[in-house]
Amino acid sequence: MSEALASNLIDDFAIGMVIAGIGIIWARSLGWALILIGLQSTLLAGAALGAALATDSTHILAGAALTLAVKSIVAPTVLWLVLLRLRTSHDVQASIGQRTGTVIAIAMALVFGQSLDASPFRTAIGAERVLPTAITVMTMGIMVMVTHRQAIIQIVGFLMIENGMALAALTATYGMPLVVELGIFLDLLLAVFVVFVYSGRMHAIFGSLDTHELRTLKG
Amino acid sequence: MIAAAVSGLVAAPIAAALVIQIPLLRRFAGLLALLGAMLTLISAVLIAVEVQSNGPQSTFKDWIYVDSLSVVILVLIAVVGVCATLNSLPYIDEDVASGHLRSQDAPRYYSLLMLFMATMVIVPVVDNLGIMWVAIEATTVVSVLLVSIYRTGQSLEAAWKYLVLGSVGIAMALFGTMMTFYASSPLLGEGSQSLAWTDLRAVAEQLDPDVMRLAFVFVLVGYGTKVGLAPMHTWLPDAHSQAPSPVSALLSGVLLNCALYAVLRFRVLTAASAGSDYADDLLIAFGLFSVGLAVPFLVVQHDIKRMLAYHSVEHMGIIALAAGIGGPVGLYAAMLHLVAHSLTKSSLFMAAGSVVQAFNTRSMHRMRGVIKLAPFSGASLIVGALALAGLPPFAMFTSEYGLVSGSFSSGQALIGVIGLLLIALAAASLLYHTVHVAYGEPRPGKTAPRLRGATLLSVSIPLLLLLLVSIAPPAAFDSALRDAASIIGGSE
Amino acid sequence: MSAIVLGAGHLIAVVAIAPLLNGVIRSVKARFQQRKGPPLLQNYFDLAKWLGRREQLAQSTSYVHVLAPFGVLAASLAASLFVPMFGDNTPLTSSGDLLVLLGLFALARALLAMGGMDSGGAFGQMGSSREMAVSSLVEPVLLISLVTLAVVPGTTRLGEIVAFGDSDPAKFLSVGWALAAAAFAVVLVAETGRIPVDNPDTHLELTMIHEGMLIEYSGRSLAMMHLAHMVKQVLLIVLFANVFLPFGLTGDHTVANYALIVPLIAAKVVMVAVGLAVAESSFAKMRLFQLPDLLGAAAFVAMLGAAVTVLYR
Amino acid sequence: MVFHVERHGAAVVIHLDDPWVNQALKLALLLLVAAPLTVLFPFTRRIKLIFWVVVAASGLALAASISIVISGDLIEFRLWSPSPYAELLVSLDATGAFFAAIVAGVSIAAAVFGSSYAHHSALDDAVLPLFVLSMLLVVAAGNIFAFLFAWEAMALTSFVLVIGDGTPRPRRQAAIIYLVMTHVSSVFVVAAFFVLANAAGSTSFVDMAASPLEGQTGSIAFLCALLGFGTKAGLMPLHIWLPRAHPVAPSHVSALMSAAMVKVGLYGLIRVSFSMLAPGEVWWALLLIGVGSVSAVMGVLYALMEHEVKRILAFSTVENVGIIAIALGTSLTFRAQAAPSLAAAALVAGLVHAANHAWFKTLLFLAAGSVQNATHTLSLDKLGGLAKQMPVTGAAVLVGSLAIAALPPFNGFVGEWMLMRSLIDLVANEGSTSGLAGVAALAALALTGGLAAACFVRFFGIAFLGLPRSEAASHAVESAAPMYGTLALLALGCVVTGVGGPWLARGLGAISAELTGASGLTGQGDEVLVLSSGASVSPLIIAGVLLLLAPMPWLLARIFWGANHRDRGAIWTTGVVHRPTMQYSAASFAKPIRLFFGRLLLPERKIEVHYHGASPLPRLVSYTGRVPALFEERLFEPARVAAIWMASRVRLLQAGSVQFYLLYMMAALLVLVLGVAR
Repeated sequence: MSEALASNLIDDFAIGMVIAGIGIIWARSLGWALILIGLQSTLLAGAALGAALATDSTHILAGAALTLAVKSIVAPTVLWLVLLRLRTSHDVQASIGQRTGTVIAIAMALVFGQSLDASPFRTAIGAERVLPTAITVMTMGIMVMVTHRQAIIQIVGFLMIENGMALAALTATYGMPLVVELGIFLDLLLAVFVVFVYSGRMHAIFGSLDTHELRTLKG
Repeated sequence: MIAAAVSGLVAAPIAAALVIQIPLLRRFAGLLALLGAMLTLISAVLIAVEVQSNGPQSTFKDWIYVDSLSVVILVLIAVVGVCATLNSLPYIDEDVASGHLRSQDAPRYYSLLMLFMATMVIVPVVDNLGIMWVAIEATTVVSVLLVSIYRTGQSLEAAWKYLVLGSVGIAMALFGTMMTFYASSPLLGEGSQSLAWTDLRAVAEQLDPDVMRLAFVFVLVGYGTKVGLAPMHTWLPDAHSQAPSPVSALLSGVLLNCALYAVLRFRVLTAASAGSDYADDLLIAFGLFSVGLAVPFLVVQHDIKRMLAYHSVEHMGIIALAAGIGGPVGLYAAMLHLVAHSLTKSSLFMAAGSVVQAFNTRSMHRMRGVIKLAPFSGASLIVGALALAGLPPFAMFTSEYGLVSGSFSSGQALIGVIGLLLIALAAASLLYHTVHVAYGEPRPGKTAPRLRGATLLSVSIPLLLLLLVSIAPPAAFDSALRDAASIIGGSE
Repeated sequence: MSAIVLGAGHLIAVVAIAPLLNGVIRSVKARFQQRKGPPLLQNYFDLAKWLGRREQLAQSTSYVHVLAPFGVLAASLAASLFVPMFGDNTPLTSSGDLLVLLGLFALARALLAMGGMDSGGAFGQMGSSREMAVSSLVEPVLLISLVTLAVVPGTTRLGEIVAFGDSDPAKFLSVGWALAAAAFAVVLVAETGRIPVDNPDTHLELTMIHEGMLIEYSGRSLAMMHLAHMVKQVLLIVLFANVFLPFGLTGDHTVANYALIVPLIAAKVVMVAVGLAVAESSFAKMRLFQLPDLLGAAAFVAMLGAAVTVLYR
Repeated sequence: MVFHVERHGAAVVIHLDDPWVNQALKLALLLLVAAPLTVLFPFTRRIKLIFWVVVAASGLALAASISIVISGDLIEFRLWSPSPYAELLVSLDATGAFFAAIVAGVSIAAAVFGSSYAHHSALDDAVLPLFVLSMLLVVAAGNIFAFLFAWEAMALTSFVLVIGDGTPRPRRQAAIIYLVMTHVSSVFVVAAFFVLANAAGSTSFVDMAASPLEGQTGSIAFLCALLGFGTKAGLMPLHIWLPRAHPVAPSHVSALMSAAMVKVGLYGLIRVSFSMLAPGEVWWALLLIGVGSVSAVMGVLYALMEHEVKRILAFSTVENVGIIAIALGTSLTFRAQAAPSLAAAALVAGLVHAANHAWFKTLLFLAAGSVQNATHTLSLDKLGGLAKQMPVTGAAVLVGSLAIAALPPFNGFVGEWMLMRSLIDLVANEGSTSGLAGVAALAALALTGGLAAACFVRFFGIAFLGLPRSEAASHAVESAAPMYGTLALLALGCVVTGVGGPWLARGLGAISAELTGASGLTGQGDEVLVLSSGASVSPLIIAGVLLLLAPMPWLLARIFWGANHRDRGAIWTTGVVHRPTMQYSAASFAKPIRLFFGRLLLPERKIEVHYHGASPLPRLVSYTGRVPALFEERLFEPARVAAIWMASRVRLLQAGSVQFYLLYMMAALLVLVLGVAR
């Protein structure tokens, strides 16, 4: 397809990822959050696909496939399994309210869109807005980790950060070398596995997944 | 030759980790682990000899690149690794006996220990910064499992924080790495060579400075989290205090070095492309802040392992400070301090570990008169503390002297003096606590724990090595440090 | 040679005069108190009597008690060699100055106090304690007041100070001089162990300082101690008479000249002594713990004198 | 990459063609390094070989340094270099050699005494030579690294000696306070040296002396040096560690610390302010004079308030350091006023007093040790009458007390005479500010003299005169030969250096030439000490006169009244039976002074009267009085509390919530990113 079309495609996917991120912050049920992160990852894969088609480079294609496999299928599923296994409440516990969070998220999206100029990132395919978008997604992920309390949704936030970076990598820098990509996904899998183990233990010890239980080590 | 050594380096611990899981061999887990660690050490030494005699080496189609900087880090990992494994034998037995550790967890512990070592030794020998990132992230995942080996709430908490903060931080580092790739790919193409240190180093001057600046920021914050630079250090005291003491020794002694190693590599690239002042100012800022922030936590501290952990924060800050001050003296001092800190801190953690087991508490208020009850542990605590406080004849005195003299000769006198003042305060509080622990009147009815040979060896070997490099540093050691310093300095 | 003669002269004179001068003061006081008082020469009789007596020691005393009187007397006598008694020259000009003089006084005092403490009786120790406390306040005043005189001529040798003062009274007599003299006068009272600081005529434990230290002494030791005390007294008086009022003292060292000078000195000394007696009889004994006010005032005056001399030299 | 030092291994090789001074010094250093090995073997430990090794080494060092002090030439050799930018360079000039001589001399006495002194462990024995070695290395240091290395080693070894086995608690506390204060203070030493080195462009002391620093940076260097070295020397208010740490160590170590180590601190001050700083502002000097005066007066006052022998001695060390500081300040004032010969005189005064203080402070601390051996207590109120049971010790302490009270003809007097004379010159010299300072310092010095006399009359009178105040004291016996032999020799030294003062002072000509470029003395080689201002004194003649006059009364009385008859009787106590408890106690002796100086000491007293039920007669009246340690309670304690409070506030950052930790990380990232994006 034509580069212009590809770049528009990437832009749209990126915007979609931001909206998904806002959705995650808005979401009040862990289930929804998991679905939305899966969606976001799929959008990322789409963006990757776009980049791959635009530059017909195979390893971005592989990256897109891995993203689809690991981030939008495996990771959400594992976390879903945790929820099922532990039968805890699916309500999101956040330290700031639904609306405030969303407003802040949107504000962040706008601020970053402007403040952080993309000058050093003249991407090969001219998707100018992509890097600010990527950083916005990352920051939203951090926001989720900071404001939300359950272990599960913190991991969701972490996945958002990963998505943001992957977006930046894919579009801005042709993606990483394949070996590195493989390593990254391997680590991601391991991390998710560790989370799977820990959330089990955490529930066993504290009877919930609320990370506010984890505040005994001080000073 | 070098290929064989490197493959031995990585293969030995992994093999050990696997063999340990064979049902019949589980009860020899400790010894097998020790064997694996020994083999690692041997290969590390072989590599070191090779590099020091014939200069930097690359192999495996240039995926592996070893120079003096790598060698310093590598040998430290191997030595401390052996000592920690040796120290684990009595430590884990004791824990199993006292019921702190489930007996079926012991083999798991040793396997994880070996994997941990494997992931760590990969870091300094790979040529590709991307793979290096993967290895460092892997160290996080593995060591997290080691931290939570006791299935208590607190160890879980520490592990969780370590995992979350470590992963987020490392993600930042990944972003920085991507930017480096972005900056280099126009010059080197999209292949893996665009993240290969050797190739990057060659074209470093042509990398886009704006991108490299941004990249270095992300790398510094990202790897800085693993280094334990304030304010990203918050996971460190928890993890280091909750982990089994041998693991604490590894975490504090060498894992921090691995992350710092990554930062230093990136510093070279950034300095080459965007001018050294930029990177150095950031290092100085973080270093000074880390030293300063550690002080209040050291002044008021009850948990001996947390105290040691905060000292790791402080000393990583010192190394960053020295590296940032730069110049031949500053960089040499940084390397010397790095070595001295690894040896001292690992020995201290293992000594503290035996004391903690003997008194069954980590609170220094309930830990008195160690030198009367357990003379060896008490004495090594005191010696380690004096070394850590930078008193002669120990090497940290020389390195801190180098820091100040470097700061003056590079026109950053005030930074040097402020740094030294903070260091002195930290050291003073360390001495204050340690002296009370070692010399106080022991609680009535406390009985002397029996000293295991393995503990004695594992605690005293690093101290003896420290004395060696402090008083009569071998020529090879000196030249290795010089080369490492010149590598960080950016002059090949 | 002449130094030895002069030195001998100093020693003989001071030993000979000291009891008499003390007698003078006592009888003047007696007059003021409407008493007849002892004869002028009473002190000589006392000394002779004590020298003849057997000596009584407490069991607990050590050699310090026995040797102290020799040291005290020797120090006081040695001090006399640094005081310009006859005119503007001292026997040991090059080997000492006012600092040595004060040092010797301090030596005598320290030995006296140690002797007083040796027996282990509370009175002696009380006397020593008070003596040392008072002297620690007195010494700065002595020093500063004498230094004030030394600043302008730029020498610390008392003889040269006298010579300077006599040759150039205009320079010598300054505000600083007046203040120093006043301070020194106060110290004179304190150092010679008189009312309002001490009371030489009583053995009432609440009041006594000097007598307390001597309480265990008897026989020859007591004689030496008393003599030393009187020597010190006469030296201080002579110091005041000659150094603060150094007029008509210079001249070549001929017998004729001495024949002129000595009576003048004698007159001044007696005047000072009488003044001392008058002062003593016109005050009441102070409580020990009010002394800092008196001596502190003296110290202040002395410092003021020195400061004035420094600022308006 | 280039370093300014090329690394070389240990290089203490004794070449036979070296001058003997080098050889002696190197041999001494080697002996001291090797000495600790002798505690490893039972036999050598039993014969206390280590002490005799220390004696031998110190003897060599003493001989070498004395010859350097006289000849005034400089010896230099490299010891060792642990890293490319640092080497231990030994270079000993007259100034350093003078202090090396003090250190060596004191350590000879301490070692001989220590060999038969019971209050110390094998570890103490092993560390002693290293302590001596580090002190020698400090004064022999030729560059900043060597100095700091030895300086910190000195702190470390003395800490080990002070803490011993860490019990009882006060000992531990003292050791910790000492370690912490000295460690923090050394930062200022480092700063001072590097400021100077930065200006001189070299870290070698010779080069730094070649281009002395002046002006604003000079003031910074001076203040840093004052803080750093003042702590080690025990100048108020940085002294608080000293009266805690010195007394708790074994007596021979106390002697080393009090008589030698504080001098090493003063050496640093001299080295910086005389040879590395150009003649600078007058206010440096006046500041030093002020600090010295405060230390002298308050030091001796606190000494008077103490009841424990070694604490009295420690506070008197503060006093004497203050006196030396006054001398240095006076010399610096003259230096700033470009009056080199007067400066030289004042400097020599300070040095002479430093040497003499080494004599009598060693004597007194060692005597305290033998008293402790004999009576197992050091509290004045449990002692008494020791002059009879321990005649040699008693006589030695008597001499030492007279000497430390600066009474003629003992050695304390010479230095104070020169100092007072210099101050009088300062008053007579032009410059009204310095003149007034001189007057104040004179008054302070005179006050100090009087109080010191009181203090040591009390010390000797309570402990050695009167009646024993406890069982232990009444059964005391004279200590072993090496111990009282040392004391006797030291007492002799106090007399000899007293009457030999002129020769000693003239012997320091090389130093005053080195540091002030002039000689303060114009005397020829006879017994009269003549200052350049013309003033003169002759302790020898004074001593002769005293010796001549002392027996006179005895002689005359014997001639005219015949032999003296003494008989012993009871003490006169108004008739009641005398008991030792009737004696004045240490507290009651000091009471008048406590009241006279109440405004400075702020003493506190509490009197409780307990009655039998309703009866008006008191059953028991309890009196408790204490003199607060002002600087500790009004300055350091509040500072400590404030620091702890602030620390505990900062610790709230680590509140345990991972969300907050993430925020910190992001804050850091955000600040940097936005900082870069600009």
